[in-house]
Amino acid sequence: MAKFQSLQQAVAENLRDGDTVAFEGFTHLIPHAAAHEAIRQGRKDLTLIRMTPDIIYDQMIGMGLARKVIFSYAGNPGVGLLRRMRDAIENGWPRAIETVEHSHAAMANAYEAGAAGLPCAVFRGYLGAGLREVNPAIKNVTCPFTGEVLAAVPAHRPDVTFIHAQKANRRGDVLIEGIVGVQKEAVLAAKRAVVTVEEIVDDFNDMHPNLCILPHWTVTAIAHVPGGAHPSYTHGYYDRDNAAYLEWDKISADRDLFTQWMKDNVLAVGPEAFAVRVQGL
Amino acid sequence: MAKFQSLQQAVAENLRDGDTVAFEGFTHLIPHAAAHEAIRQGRKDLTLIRMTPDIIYDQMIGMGLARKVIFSYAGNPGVGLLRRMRDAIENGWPRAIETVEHSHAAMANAYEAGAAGLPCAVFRGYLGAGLREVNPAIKNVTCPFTGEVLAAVPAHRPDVTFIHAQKANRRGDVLIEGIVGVQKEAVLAAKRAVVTVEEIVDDFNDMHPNLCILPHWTVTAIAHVPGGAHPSYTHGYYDRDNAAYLEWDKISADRDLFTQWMKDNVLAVGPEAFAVRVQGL
Amino acid sequence: MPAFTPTEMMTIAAARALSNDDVCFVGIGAPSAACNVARLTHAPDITLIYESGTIGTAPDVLPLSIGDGELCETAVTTVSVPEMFRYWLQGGRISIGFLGAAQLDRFGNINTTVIGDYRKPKVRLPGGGGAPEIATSCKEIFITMKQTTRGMVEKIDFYTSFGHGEGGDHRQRLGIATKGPTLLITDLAVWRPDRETKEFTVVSMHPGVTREQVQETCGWKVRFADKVEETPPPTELELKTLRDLQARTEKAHGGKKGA
Amino acid sequence: MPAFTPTEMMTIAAARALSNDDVCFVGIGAPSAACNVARLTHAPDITLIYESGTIGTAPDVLPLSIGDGELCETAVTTVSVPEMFRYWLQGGRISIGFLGAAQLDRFGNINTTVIGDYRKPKVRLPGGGGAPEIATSCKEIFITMKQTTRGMVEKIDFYTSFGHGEGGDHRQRLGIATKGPTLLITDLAVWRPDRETKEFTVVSMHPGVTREQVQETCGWKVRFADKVEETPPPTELELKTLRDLQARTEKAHGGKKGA
Repeated sequence: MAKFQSLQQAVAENLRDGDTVAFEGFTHLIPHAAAHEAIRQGRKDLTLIRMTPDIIYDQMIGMGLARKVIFSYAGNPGVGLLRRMRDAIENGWPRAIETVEHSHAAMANAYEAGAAGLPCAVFRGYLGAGLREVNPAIKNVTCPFTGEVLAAVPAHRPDVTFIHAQKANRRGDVLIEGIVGVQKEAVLAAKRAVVTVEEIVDDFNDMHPNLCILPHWTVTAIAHVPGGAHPSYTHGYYDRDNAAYLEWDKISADRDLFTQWMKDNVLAVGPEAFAVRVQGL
Repeated sequence: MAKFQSLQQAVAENLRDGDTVAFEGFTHLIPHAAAHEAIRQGRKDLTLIRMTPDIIYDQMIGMGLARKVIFSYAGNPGVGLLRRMRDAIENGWPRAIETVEHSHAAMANAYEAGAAGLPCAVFRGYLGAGLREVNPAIKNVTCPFTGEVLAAVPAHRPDVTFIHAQKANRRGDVLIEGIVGVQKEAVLAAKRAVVTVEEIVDDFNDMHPNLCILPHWTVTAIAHVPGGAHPSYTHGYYDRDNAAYLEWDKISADRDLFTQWMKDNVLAVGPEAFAVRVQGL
Repeated sequence: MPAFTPTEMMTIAAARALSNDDVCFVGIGAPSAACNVARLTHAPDITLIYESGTIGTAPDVLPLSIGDGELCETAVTTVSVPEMFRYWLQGGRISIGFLGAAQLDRFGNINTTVIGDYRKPKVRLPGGGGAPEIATSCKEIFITMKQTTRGMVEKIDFYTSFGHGEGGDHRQRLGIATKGPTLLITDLAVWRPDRETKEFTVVSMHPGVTREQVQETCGWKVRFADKVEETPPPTELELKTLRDLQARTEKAHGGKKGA
Repeated sequence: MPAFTPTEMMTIAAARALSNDDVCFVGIGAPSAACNVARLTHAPDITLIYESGTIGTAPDVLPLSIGDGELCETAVTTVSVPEMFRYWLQGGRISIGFLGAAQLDRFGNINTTVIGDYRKPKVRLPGGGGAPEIATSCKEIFITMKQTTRGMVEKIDFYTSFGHGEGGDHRQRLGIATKGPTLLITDLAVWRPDRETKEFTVVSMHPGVTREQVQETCGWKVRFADKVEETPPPTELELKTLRDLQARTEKAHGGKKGA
């Protein structure tokens, strides 16, 4: 049953050192505010799952929260590389991290299998791909009817998943609209789920019957954080802050600049800062 | 690319003797008009796939179109048994039929696997169930990570799928709303797909981005048949004709009564009859 | 105490077994009536799910089919049938699966497939539908049916859905992690499985019912708990809620008819 | 003929390869520009799909990321990412997958994962994203990139996505049913795989380009077709369409900035 909490409480109660955690969002609805709160609370030894680790994982890795990253595309979308993640992989700064690399198809299927309560995902994938040789978590199953050899990967089962969504109603049901990504699967695959929302409304009456809604009993905690996806965007609320993604390329290029930026823009502020950041977007 | 045709043309061009065919609809949106057209055109030796064969398959079986039925629940919903299907199974009238019986979970997963281009569906099912012993199409795969033994069934790949939907736009995109059932999967799993619709509109602009829409290039033919789901219902257009389902229990109880009813209500009329039948519902 | 029928007592006793926090996978017929009476009395926040994909539905009248339009119109959300079986049922999100039965044995194994031999059935029944996986994926299973010697039998003709098999730890031996049948509510009594043998045992009889009546309408030798309670009779509110619901249902489904 | 840059010629030559009936899985960058120029010129009904789940999208400006809001706002429908990869890509519904490359070899194998050793990379690149399955599930693959000896190499450091492997029937030997790379468009030339060896072969050079330039900017010994055509230069319309699109894009993305 969904609890309405401050983001501080929700993160404190649901994210523990050593947890396997997914902060999901596919370009759209990336839970930046929740990731910043995790950084402020100084969680350690996290295993981070995400199809597209971008700025938030670059920041968490750069601040030393991560022990391991499971991913399929590590880039600053539309801009370039993730410089903090590279620094950790190439030079072990601020600490060495283990990486488990998959394709998007494998990651999406692994979330789907987790949501479906299966131990593994079965799909047609990795044919001729190099990841097969470097990722021991990629195995095969054979179709008992055709003999076709299919790829299998372990289902994702995060201890906790964080997402950002448009709306919650007073009962705690959550609405996700637009590019919905893998968020529904990431929530249903997880033991606990924390959702930051732009808005809390009385009810979802008169909504179309087939929208992407998470019933309140699938969500652990809801925090009201307007602008919580910035510099990502929230369909129907504010646009993507493309300039911030370009800036990140410079900020993340230098360790000291990065450290100072995190002090000023993450450690020294709180979730309420996000509402201000999306003004004019 | 979707072709707009009369139902007669669409059935004539897309359904052949000996085809494996799905007329899908989960209580809602059952394609009665399309099934009646198939009966009028006297197709033979069909393999009928459906989770819930109800009146339409009772009618097709009773008229001798079916060689084989693949199903998971053969009942007159809310009323009782399918008497024509029983007569075929128990007494071979008008012809003997082969049955392949699954659970709903297996059938739904088999459509999903067909839509996903996989040779088989893998799920946790049939534990301790008797169908395992009587259906050789139920096999196992073992999870390469946990060793758990999961159920596997062949993917459904109909030669043609027939569904009924609310709307098509002029380009041939199709909208399904309300209880969407397995229709999207049944269409994407099939080689050809024929859709009857209540209404043809100019475009789908200003619709919510996450609705259940089949793009025109996934549909073979579209026929405009108002009331085409009767006595099933179409969400937003007309209610279920519960009385007709109750009547069917009597009509289907007697071979002669059945034969006469089919003559009068199916063979002697055309698709246009359906618009009249839903008046007042 | 108001007059009531055995069927009303059955439905109301079943309704009482459900709580506000339950997520219930509802079968048509008696289960559906019980679940909605619970929702309209002591469990207003219970989540009712029908296999048509309707999640958190609150129908004003009882659906005639698991896919009636009102289930969708009153639901929190309606998902596709593959999603229903993958994410919601197989995903382990359902606390209680509520099943009826054509044939039931003392270990809660259910047959709704055939009477007689599967290949040459005396009677071909509708079949299992969602039951095989409901019986193993839901955290626990409630069963409700009227007692008859034809329905409650020594040996069922077909294992449509698995209860406790031959009893004892049979479920665990098959690698089934869920509890299986934990409650049987008939028109005469409330039954619970014995902790060891898992055989259904009468723990409570409805007002005025005798042990003889329970045995006469059951095809196996009935086991009674050391202490058999009397089921509290329906309250005015429970009875009124059930009868109003059925009246509304009658009216709604009797109503419109196509041309 | 109007003045144009090699990059403009590359994008326009790529756009010309697409038709109205294509269902195209679009990567960001050059592929996205080419696909949208095609849509805005000779292929108005082409279906563009981005892996974020947007199907049949028609953006007015080029997206900066595969999940920009405008892709959803202009799409026929937007589905979940698992559905995108299961029903639409793996389901075999995509006619053309359009990829860029950091490293490419003569057989259309692509590396976007690492420069150097995978365990101790000289440069850790973003990785494959959807490419491993795009390369094997789409009916055919088009590749577009600017020629450099660092990009077009004798041997790639990592097989992010499989092209024709070692050439010949290597795909069939791995049980891959799709055609794989059938077209390479660079800023200097148009390449097609040899029917037998599957090695990319120059079939057309852009106006003013010499064989020497093509060879100097390619890391492997270039094979030229017996008859090498000259790529028709961009038309006024093609050039205007591309430049207007890029101007709109510049304006849109340069624009707003958060507080």
